[in-house]
Amino acid sequence: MGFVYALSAMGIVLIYRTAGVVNFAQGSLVMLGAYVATSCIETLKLPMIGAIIAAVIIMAGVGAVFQRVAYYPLRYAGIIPVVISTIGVSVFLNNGVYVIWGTYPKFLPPIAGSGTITIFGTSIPLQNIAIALMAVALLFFQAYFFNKTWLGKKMQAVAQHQDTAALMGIKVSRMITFTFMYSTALAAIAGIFAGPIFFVSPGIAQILSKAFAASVVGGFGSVPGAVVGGIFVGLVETFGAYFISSAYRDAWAFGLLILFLLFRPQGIFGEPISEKV
Amino acid sequence: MAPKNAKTFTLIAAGVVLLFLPKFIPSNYQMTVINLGGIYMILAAGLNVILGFTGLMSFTQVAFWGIGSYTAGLLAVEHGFPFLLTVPAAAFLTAAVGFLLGLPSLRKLKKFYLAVTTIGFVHITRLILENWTSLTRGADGLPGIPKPAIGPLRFDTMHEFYYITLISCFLLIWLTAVIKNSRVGRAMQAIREDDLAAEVMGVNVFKYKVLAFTISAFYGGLGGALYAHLVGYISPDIFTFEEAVTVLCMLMIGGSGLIAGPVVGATLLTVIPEWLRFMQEYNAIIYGAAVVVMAVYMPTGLVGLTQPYWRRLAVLFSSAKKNGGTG
Amino acid sequence: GAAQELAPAPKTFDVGFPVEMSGDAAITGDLQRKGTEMALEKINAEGGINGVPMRFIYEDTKGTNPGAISAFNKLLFSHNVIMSFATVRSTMVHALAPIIKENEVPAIFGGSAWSLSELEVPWMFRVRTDDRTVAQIMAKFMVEDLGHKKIAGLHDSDAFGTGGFVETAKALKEMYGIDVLTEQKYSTGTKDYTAQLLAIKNSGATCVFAWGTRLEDDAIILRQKAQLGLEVDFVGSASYSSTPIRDIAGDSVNGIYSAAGFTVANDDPLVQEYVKEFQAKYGELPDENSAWTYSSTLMLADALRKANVIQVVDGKPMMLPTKEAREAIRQALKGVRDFKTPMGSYTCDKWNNMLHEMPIIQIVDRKDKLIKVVSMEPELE
Amino acid sequence: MLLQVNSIDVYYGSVQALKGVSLEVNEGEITSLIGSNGAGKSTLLKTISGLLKPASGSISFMGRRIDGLPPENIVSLGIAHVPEGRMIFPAFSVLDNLRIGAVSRFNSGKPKKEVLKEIEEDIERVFSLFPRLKERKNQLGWSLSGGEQQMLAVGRGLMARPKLLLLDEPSLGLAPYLVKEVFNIIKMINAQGTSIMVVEQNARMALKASHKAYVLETGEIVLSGPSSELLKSDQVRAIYLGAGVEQR
Amino acid sequence: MTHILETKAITKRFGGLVAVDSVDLQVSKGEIRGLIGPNGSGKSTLLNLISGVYPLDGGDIFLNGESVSKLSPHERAEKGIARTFQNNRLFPSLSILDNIMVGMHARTKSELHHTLFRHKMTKLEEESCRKKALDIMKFVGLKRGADYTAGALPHGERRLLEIARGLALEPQIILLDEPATGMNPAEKEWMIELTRNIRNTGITVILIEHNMRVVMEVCDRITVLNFGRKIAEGNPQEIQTNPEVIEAYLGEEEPEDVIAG
Ligand SMILES: Nc1ncnc2c1ncn2[C@@H]1O[C@H](COP(=O)(O)OP(=O)(O)OP(=O)(O)O)[C@@H](O)[C@H]1O
Ligand SMILES: Nc1ncnc2c1ncn2[C@@H]1O[C@H](COP(=O)(O)OP(=O)(O)OP(=O)(O)O)[C@@H](O)[C@H]1O
Ligand SMILES: [Mg+2]
Ligand SMILES: [Mg+2]
Repeated sequence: MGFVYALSAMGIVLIYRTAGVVNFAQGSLVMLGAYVATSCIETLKLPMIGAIIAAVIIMAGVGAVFQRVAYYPLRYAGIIPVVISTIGVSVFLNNGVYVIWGTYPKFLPPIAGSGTITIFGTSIPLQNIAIALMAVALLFFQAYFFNKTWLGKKMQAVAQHQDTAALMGIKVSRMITFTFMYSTALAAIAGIFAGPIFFVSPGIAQILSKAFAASVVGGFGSVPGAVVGGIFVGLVETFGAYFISSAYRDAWAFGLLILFLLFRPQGIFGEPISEKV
Repeated sequence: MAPKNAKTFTLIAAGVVLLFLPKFIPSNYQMTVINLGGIYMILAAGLNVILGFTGLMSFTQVAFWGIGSYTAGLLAVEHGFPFLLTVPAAAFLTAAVGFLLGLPSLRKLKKFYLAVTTIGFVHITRLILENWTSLTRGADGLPGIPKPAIGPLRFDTMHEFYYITLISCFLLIWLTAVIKNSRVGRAMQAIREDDLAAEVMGVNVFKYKVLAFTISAFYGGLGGALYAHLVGYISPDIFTFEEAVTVLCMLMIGGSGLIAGPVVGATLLTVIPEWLRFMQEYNAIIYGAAVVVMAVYMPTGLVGLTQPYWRRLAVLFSSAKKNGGTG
Repeated sequence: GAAQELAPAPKTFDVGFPVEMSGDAAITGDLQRKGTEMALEKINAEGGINGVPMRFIYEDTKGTNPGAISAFNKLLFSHNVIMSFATVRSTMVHALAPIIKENEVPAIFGGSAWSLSELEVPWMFRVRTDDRTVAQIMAKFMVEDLGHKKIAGLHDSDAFGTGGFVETAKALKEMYGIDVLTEQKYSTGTKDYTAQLLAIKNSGATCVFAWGTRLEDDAIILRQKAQLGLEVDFVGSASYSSTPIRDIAGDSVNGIYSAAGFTVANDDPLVQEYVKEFQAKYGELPDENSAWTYSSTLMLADALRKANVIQVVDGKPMMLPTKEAREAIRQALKGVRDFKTPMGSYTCDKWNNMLHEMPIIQIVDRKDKLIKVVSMEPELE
Repeated sequence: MLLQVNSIDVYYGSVQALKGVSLEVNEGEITSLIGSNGAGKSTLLKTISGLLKPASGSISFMGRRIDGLPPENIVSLGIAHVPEGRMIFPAFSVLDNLRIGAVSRFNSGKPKKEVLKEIEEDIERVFSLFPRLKERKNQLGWSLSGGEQQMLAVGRGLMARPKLLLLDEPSLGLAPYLVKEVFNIIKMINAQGTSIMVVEQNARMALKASHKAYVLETGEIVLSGPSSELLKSDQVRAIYLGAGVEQR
Repeated sequence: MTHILETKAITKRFGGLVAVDSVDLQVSKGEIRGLIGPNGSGKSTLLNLISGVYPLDGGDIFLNGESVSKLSPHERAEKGIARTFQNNRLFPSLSILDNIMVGMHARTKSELHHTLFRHKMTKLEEESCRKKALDIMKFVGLKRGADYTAGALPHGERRLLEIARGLALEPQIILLDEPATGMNPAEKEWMIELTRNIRNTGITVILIEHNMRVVMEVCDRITVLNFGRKIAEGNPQEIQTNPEVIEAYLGEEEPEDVIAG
């Protein structure tokens, strides 16, 4: 569970790092990713791997459109109008899926099958292990991508200052498109993993607030932070629900988040908050 | 002089129309929508103080709404408090909660960290309302909250309740205008624009952040109390994150930081979905699209459009700069 | 009434229905509308209400109480419906109750919280079995039929789930002196039930009863129960027997029991006929969501005919004035006795509950297997 | 003729910032642009580099029309712009700020390896010009002092190895010895073949360093000519060189 | 003689970097003190320490003999320390008037309850603030309408507005961080005059500036920093001829060019 939050949080962090956008539609994109994957399997009858690749590609396309419609016109407008427009997109998507996919939830088979393995006496679904591996793999990929590749640097430059990035010869609109494509592709991956656990329905979009919580615990803007934060939130809610009271499940996660932030306001990996004067 | 007279005239005309509005609106349904819209307007006005004036992204408005409506509802149902007591009691109690929440979180948390904390507060409040059964009666909700009565005056119908909504909205919106143009309001706006510069100019940033938070809680609590008496039944499942997002959209689409912003935004986002009802299952989709379109074409909010060009530019410029801030 | 002033009847007899069309409960709303629409076809093929076709006007509740209130108000005051349905969500029905009471409109609702009966609004009629009754049936089934003594409860912490749990626990205690071993709650939309299920496992219970609101939640619970290897008898509330749960919960749905409001496995000819028609029309199996609206719409049409709300005078359909019509409908609904539908035969008891038989099923091979049908003994006035 | 600006008009909304401005930059020369605050100097540079679009008129670079092209394409053609206000990437280290200044060079068609090698060499060159930056090379942009940011902005401009370098007030906020140093650098890279157009408040130094100069006032070119002549012109002396200095 | 501002061995570190290294400073009342030094020598950081923006890593700061080291920035402002920033930090979407009136915050008292209950004080305060603000605008030479939005001002006027906002605090001492950068000669001339006028109203000034003409003309005493350390202090003539300063900061040849700028 924690890793699903982590994957969703990674998308949020990514788009914040590279476009300065706090994306309230990320939960809905995860949901859409799951729907698309389901269709690839059910309608197009693709094999699992093919379906995943197709879904990721389709979602990247969705990201390009999303960017064009809801972000690009607002790229100079500051953070809040963009937040509102992503909220609009999420309302649109959460209800729009009914039109295409009907109101029944769908079932997406787990990519790692429904088997379990037993480690130290507890049985763990293979799917959960696959999610964890995926999250860690993506983590390393992103670390490499942002710190070592020119494309990663260019994307970050655009996030920090678009006009100046253009003056460096960076194709700003192309970078923004890449960024959104990448983060919606991440959403698709999160959706593919979340689908079997959550079932494919607009309910998936609700992981948004947990993903936010995860990204903040980890230190907003930090990719490893998103992963660690996701695991943290997942663990806290499971343990809180088990040992204290299951009814307050969400409260444990958020309560501890708040407590945590009071002692470490910048999250785990966040830079201490300060600014140059 | 002429334009000023014209403005006064429009205001008076609008006042007269608002005063006699129930006469023109026979339908109980439309009156209900107007009353609910009024309550949203109060919530959005409260958010305007914390987000619009002080620049702190907060989702707590809906939690305050819940706390206020439960306070008023429980006082009225269990202790038989009259309307004139339940509403202030709810507003002040909620303000106190806001104050207590603000103390720890506003001292340290910045920007998005604060926003997520407030999202957490919304979830926690809802869970408490739902699970603290001995106090709130839990998920069953609280039925039988009486309609308002002030002495011999009774406000049983939607048309009668309208006057309570009208007066509350008027007073509370007017109050935001008074705050905005006062020393305190200037301090808040300075914090929004640049909290460090405000601090070195002698503004006790922390104090005014907490104050703004408390005021917005007061608004939320008051709106909640009115809601409880309007609907007569409250339950925890109303006060969700989605509603918090709705209030945020109302303010932003109306124009944050502007006095008329909540008025326009709440009106619009209450009317549009009702108006879209004929689209049946497509209404929410179109509503979502409408929100995107409004954000894209009116990034400074609808009311913002009436501002002179250069002022709008300056507003955009300032928010863009914040966005660009430190990495 | 001899000297009632009749007015020409409208072209259609409109009944309001505030229903979820958007938001995450849209799925049940959709099924409910399928039920009403199918009933309408039947009713109107038979000449509607004394010659006037019946029609439903739907307004979206958006899944929220304020949304339901404005939807209901719109039906009453913009569409001027004589009467209305009033949703399956108990908290929403609660929110609508003051309006129903104030405006004296007959309203048929599906919300099952017992607290709604305690409001004693004479205009409200419940057409699904109330939680208290279902709870008693469940308790009896678990103890007497399945023979369990170690029982745990799992429920949504919303009004429906909590109410159901409390009533079941009470019934177990009062009827058999059994204490529930552990109470596990969750809020609607939770995705991970490991903690709750583990707690149940560790409590040593041999049987769990579950009150859930949302289909997806139920399905996740069943899947995770299977994954954790929690092998206990599982008795679920009605949503555990809905059609889509079989697709999304897969094989983990097998073996559970459910106190369903309706089952396709019932060999009652009325049920079988309904199942066939529904399948022909929508290409899927019906479940309780559509069955209750279908059944109560038929029941309503019958009551409307009997109430003489619309009468044919000189070959022209004429209608009672609103106030009288509403009173007549109320009386007619109160007088429903033994009206046969796929949900069983409706009889209105003194609490305005339209009692009907209740099947208990087990799911085998993703299909319903009827275990037994429990009949009620309504307390009449 | 390297750059030719042909009677351009530029607006901010409804405010006209440039009115029929024409000027030329010759290959291999330093051209300076002086004028009071708000005259439109920065606007002119921004228009050349494509951040603003002229409402009318044309701009050509090496005989090719560039007005209307997006800034990233103009950079690839060989124009680098060191903008006013430094515009350091705050979350990048000094090194990354310098590297990102060179991204346009990957479009030059040279093999990537070679470009990478050149970039590392150029970073060393910038460090030797501004040793201070070397000391701070892993520090993040936002935390640099004002002057350090200015040095970084100039250094980053050099990293593009442009044919034409547009410098907007490069000496702003620099210590006196560095002001001189910056002008030495300007002369030096010019000597190595880069043409330069520099906007300066420090008119005396700018005129001394440049071959040709233009004076811009309220959006119009009011004076132009060889720098040495302008330096002697009474009009220029009175307004831009500060009369007070002469009396001391 | 008591000093209005005194720092004793104040120190600030950023990670391994000592940005301000044990600096002692004594500023007399009514003085214009210049603060110069190479880029990155810690001048702005010193101002940030005095105004409380950064916490001290060591040492102590006294205002009129009283330690202010533990006070928060707004409390120091109340005590009479005003400042401007090296990069403009105005309140961009507020009007010129409101910007200046925020500066008066510490000198006024109307809280929310006064405003709501229409306390007489509030009205009087607002009136007098408005008048004072207009006076200050005139004093610093801002000629625009008071309702003009600060964010739309050109560079030079922004710098003036920032000074106006600082003066609105009625400070005992004002810290100016490179107020004349990016100004043309005429504006620099006015800056010199304005600085003197400020001093003439009894306010002590600390001025960071790279433009030697401004510094030499206006400062009574000058302090020179290098690598966070104080390397020299004295009157303009002494500083101009101090070999260490020339080496670290002014450079050898053609001083007149630099000075002229
Ligand atoms: N973004 C903008 N919106 C509106 N007007 C602007 C904008 N930027 C500049 N201006 C106006 O355009 C004119 C020219 O500005 P520009 O920045 O080009 O002047 P400049 O000569 O570079 O001055 P400085 O020496 O202060 O840098 C000024 O009157 C300025 O107020
Ligand atoms: N927040 C910070 N984190 C890390 N290093 C910092 C920070 N602030 C300043 N520095 C470093 O401290 C040193 C002093 O900076 P400061 O801004 O005080 O210099 P300055 O003397 O004002 O220079 P300038 O004349 O260029 O403005 C610089 O080397 C700078 O890089
Ligand atoms: Mg300029
Ligand atoms: Mg500095």
